[in-house]
Amino acid sequence: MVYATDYTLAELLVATAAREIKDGDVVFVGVGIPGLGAGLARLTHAPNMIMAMECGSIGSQAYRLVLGIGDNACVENAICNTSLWRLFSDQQRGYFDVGMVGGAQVDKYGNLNSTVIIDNRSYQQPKTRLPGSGGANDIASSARKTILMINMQARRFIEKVDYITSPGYLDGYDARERAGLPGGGPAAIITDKCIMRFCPVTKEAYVASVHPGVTIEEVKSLVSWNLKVSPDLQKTEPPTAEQVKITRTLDPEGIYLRGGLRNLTFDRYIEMLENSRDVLSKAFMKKLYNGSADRC
Amino acid sequence: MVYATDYTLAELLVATAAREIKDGDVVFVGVGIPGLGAGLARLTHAPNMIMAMECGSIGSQAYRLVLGIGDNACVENAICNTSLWRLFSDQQRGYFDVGMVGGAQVDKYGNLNSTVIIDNRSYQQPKTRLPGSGGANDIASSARKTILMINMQARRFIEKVDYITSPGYLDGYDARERAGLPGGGPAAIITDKCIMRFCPVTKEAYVASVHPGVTIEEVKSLVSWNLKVSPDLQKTEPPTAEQVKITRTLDPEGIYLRGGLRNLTFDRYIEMLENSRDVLSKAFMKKLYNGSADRC
Amino acid sequence: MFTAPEGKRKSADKTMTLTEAFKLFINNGDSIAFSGMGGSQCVAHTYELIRLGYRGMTLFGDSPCEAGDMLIGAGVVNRIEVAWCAYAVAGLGHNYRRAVEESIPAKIEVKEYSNYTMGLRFLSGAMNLPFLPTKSLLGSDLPTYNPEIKEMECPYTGERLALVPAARPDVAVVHVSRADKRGNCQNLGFISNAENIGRAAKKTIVTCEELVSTDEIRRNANLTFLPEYCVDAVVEVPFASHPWNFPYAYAYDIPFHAQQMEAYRTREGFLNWLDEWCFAAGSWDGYLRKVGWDRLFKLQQVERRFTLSSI
Amino acid sequence: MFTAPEGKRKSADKTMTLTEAFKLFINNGDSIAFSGMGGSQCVAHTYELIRLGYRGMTLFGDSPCEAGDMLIGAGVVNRIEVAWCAYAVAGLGHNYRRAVEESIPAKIEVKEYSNYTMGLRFLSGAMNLPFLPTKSLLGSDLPTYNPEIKEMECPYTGERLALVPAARPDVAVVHVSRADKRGNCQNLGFISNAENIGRAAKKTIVTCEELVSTDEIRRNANLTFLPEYCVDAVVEVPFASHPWNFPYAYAYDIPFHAQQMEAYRTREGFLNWLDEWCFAAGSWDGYLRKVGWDRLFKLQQVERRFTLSSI
Repeated sequence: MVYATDYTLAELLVATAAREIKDGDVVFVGVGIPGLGAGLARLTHAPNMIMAMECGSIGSQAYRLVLGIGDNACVENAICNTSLWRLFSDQQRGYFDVGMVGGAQVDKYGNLNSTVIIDNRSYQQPKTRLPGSGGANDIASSARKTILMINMQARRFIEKVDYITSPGYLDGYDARERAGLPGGGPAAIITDKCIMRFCPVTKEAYVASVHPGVTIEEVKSLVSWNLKVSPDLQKTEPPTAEQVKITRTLDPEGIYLRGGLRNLTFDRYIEMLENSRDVLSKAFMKKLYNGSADRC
Repeated sequence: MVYATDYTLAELLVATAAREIKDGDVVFVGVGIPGLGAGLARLTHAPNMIMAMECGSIGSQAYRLVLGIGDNACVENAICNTSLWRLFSDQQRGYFDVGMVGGAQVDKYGNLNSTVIIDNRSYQQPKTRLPGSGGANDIASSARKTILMINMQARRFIEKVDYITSPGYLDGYDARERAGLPGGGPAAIITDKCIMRFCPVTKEAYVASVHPGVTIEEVKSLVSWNLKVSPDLQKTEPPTAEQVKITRTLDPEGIYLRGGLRNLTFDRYIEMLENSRDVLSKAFMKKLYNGSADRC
Repeated sequence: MFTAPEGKRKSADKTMTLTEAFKLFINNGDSIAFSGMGGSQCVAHTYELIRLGYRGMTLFGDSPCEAGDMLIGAGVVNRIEVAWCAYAVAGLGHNYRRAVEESIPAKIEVKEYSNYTMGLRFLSGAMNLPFLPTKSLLGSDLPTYNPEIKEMECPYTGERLALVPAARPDVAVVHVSRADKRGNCQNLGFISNAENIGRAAKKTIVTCEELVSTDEIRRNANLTFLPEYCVDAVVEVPFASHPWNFPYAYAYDIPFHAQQMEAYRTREGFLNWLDEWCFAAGSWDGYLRKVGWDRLFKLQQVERRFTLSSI
Repeated sequence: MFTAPEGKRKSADKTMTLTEAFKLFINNGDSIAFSGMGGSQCVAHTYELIRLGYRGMTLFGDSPCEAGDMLIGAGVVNRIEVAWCAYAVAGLGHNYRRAVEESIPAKIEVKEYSNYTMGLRFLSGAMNLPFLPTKSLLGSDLPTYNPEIKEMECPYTGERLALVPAARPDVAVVHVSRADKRGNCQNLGFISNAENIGRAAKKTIVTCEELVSTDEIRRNANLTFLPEYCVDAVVEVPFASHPWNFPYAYAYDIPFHAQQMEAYRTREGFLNWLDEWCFAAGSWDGYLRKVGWDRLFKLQQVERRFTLSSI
């Protein structure tokens, strides 16, 4: 395993997200960094992974960057195109191993808020109206495990979120089970500074590893509660050279990796799609025919 | 309109069933005489009729006799192949205009039994175990109107059926509505002797017409309650020559019309299918292109 | 409380023989459900279950024919939750009748629903919900004799609703037009309750008329009604529904079926049939050889003349 | 009590223009729902509603983008029942934010659900059931602020369930890959909630990328997710989802969308956009001409390179 020496924080996060996925997992995928993580996993250690997208598409094999949860990339070479209700019912049935969820606020039990920042105002007329749950509540309720992705700021990591959009462990201990939620709850919070995991008993988040160059003091300063730290604190594993290379292939214009949407011209975009078709179809063929996945 | 002079009782019943169907109706169709009725309607006055079959097929245009509710004839040239639950949900939603139901016993409120003849024994160990509801209960519950088909015998037309498999008007008056049933209930009972309809207020069955050659006394003798008769009693309209001709084309071996299954050899059967493919596809083309249905 | 059941077996190649699949995933005493409705019946599967000598099983079904009547007659099943059991145009379910009326070969327990509400029970299981409401069954005698059908007043509208409990069979046996080795299933023609039976069950055995490549599945992804994560085993079993029809594959062999039904009128007739067509034939291949490949080919060929599908 | 609503309009030719369909079936104050999820958004339809000056509408949606944010900004909709509203990768829903945070252009009423439970609400309406149960929403704050989400104890298992009420919009607007004149609808690619929105609504307007013959529908009957009896009107509207993608038809025009989102950051920017792209353009054809057919053709052509479908 050759670790990359030259990589960005975004590329580290993509690799970290990818590592939460096992080969064969059914993964409820969104877009952005988690989506890239899923794409990366698919082209490295998890060739048999199945991506489920909210629009109702299952098992796509897209030769391009996924630009939305109902992008054509989601149906590209899919094994099944179905309805939203059916896809989410399959998740409620327990068929989805991993779900990736984000939010604007998180608390120590992994409850997420992506609905409203109330901030001394009201739910009806809040300080900031966020987009809302979308499928996040459902993923957090029913996926076998969820991976939360959120950047660290003291106003984001708070004792009690303004609104629980996506349930984590609620008040900790067995509160989640008592509420009747079928899914396993959060397995990790991947942040821009560290990875947190959850105590199996109290269900409180603790720091499991800090990213290269980040101190535990910095992490603690960005959390508004007294954050627990693993006695066996690790350094987050950096991405491998292969992971970085593939990540850049997946997002050649840096739309997610470098916020590159604003400067994307139509011609560059069409060119990106056409190149990507050729480059990624080759990458898939190589992986699928020479790699560990059975091609049947 | 030229009425047939030479026709069987079965052919009369087929024509009578066909007349209950309006052009454009969505009809929940079974097999046998009612199925032939639907097929006849489709090739005469109701070219835009849509047949729904329990297996999940909608709008078939079969160039052969339908030999089961999941026969290939049900999917032949269908407009939609779907699931059983979806088809029945569409019925519960109110999309199906007509449903045809049969049974072994019926009472004066059109409640049907196709489950058990108890006859002084028990539900668990009855005199005769019948096949059961199948989709009949659902059709009777939710179709906008149902047409019941049952042959007359005093032990079949009884005051109270042993078991209500398919609800008619229950105890009459508004009992059906109070039970919460969404469909309109029975519109007619087509028997081998007469057609009964239902009083709009009491919901009790009365004789609306007797078939050619049948007396009202004979009808009354075959019913174990004091059967009401319309003051305006009609003679059942005989089939037209065209109806009889088409009916015979639909069932050339008389499988339903003459109980012709028992003597059907494999070779005659294959030959029947092949002929029927040619004859019926021509009949459909003639109807659809020259008749009243838009072909788009 | 019911927690989400474990996912199905994960493998890029789930193919095996029918016997292997049954031995691996079906135990005596299990509850089982089959796909099909009229056509597409699981006939090969019924014969195999009988041949392997299973006992004490519970059948969840909508309107089973062979999979109801024959399994009862052979003593495999002693408890059924169904809407209907017979052979439709071909004949009555004499084994079912003998079991209920005369306890031959044994007493069976019967819980009755309608086709729709059995469909809802499978849907409910597929959705991991303990029940679903419906407007069927109200006012009828099905709830009178089946205490598992409950009624409730809607908390939103006050209207009356019947409730039916989820069906979650131990094993589902689903026969489809085509599947790949991973278990992605596609049908040409109706789906019956297959999509929900396959999801609701703890273990799901898929058989297909034709095994195809995953690329072929991907070319028509809108046809996939059961994705691989619902499936444990895949077996290619052509003509698995004979004498029934299978859409876009072969026509109904109703003359054969009529003959079979004639035999089933008596208990001896049925047992002789089993001896000859199930046990002596030894396997589904043996059955098909006995039916005759020329006859099967004719059923296939005549079906092709009716086919419009461009897929 | 809710009784089964009337069936839809019956006709062998339901085709008309978008303006005709809207004027015929949509009234001020109606509730409305649109198909699509990310891609396949009903964009042409959103512009047309705004152009026709509808007011006082309620939107039922899962995760509407244009059909949520623009209708709020244009003052068409003053009440929404949704799971989410923004433009995903392209940007935030500034009109939605302005309405909630600052009552610009007007106060709106919001009832929140999740994507799945909005899907269940449409399914529930499609099934003519007053509610459906789910295991989503439990433990979260969605029920805290939305009293229409009820909880119940399962009468079979005792487990906790959340209930959501049926959504039965006055009008559904469903955009599909192809349809015939009668209203039989087929999609290549995902279905989102279209199959249930189209069934649940009292009136259903279908638009399609391509009008096809009924024979073409019959050739692939397994693709039909909405049969004609659910449909009142059929309109052919190619590129109706631009700038969004439509599966197997055209790629996402994300550079266009990014530009549009930039304009929407301010209220003036949004109103200028409407003036230019909605009112001055005069019709969806006008909008497409303004986008440029060469650009649209490129989006279509690049999509073809990714396509495997054999249909």
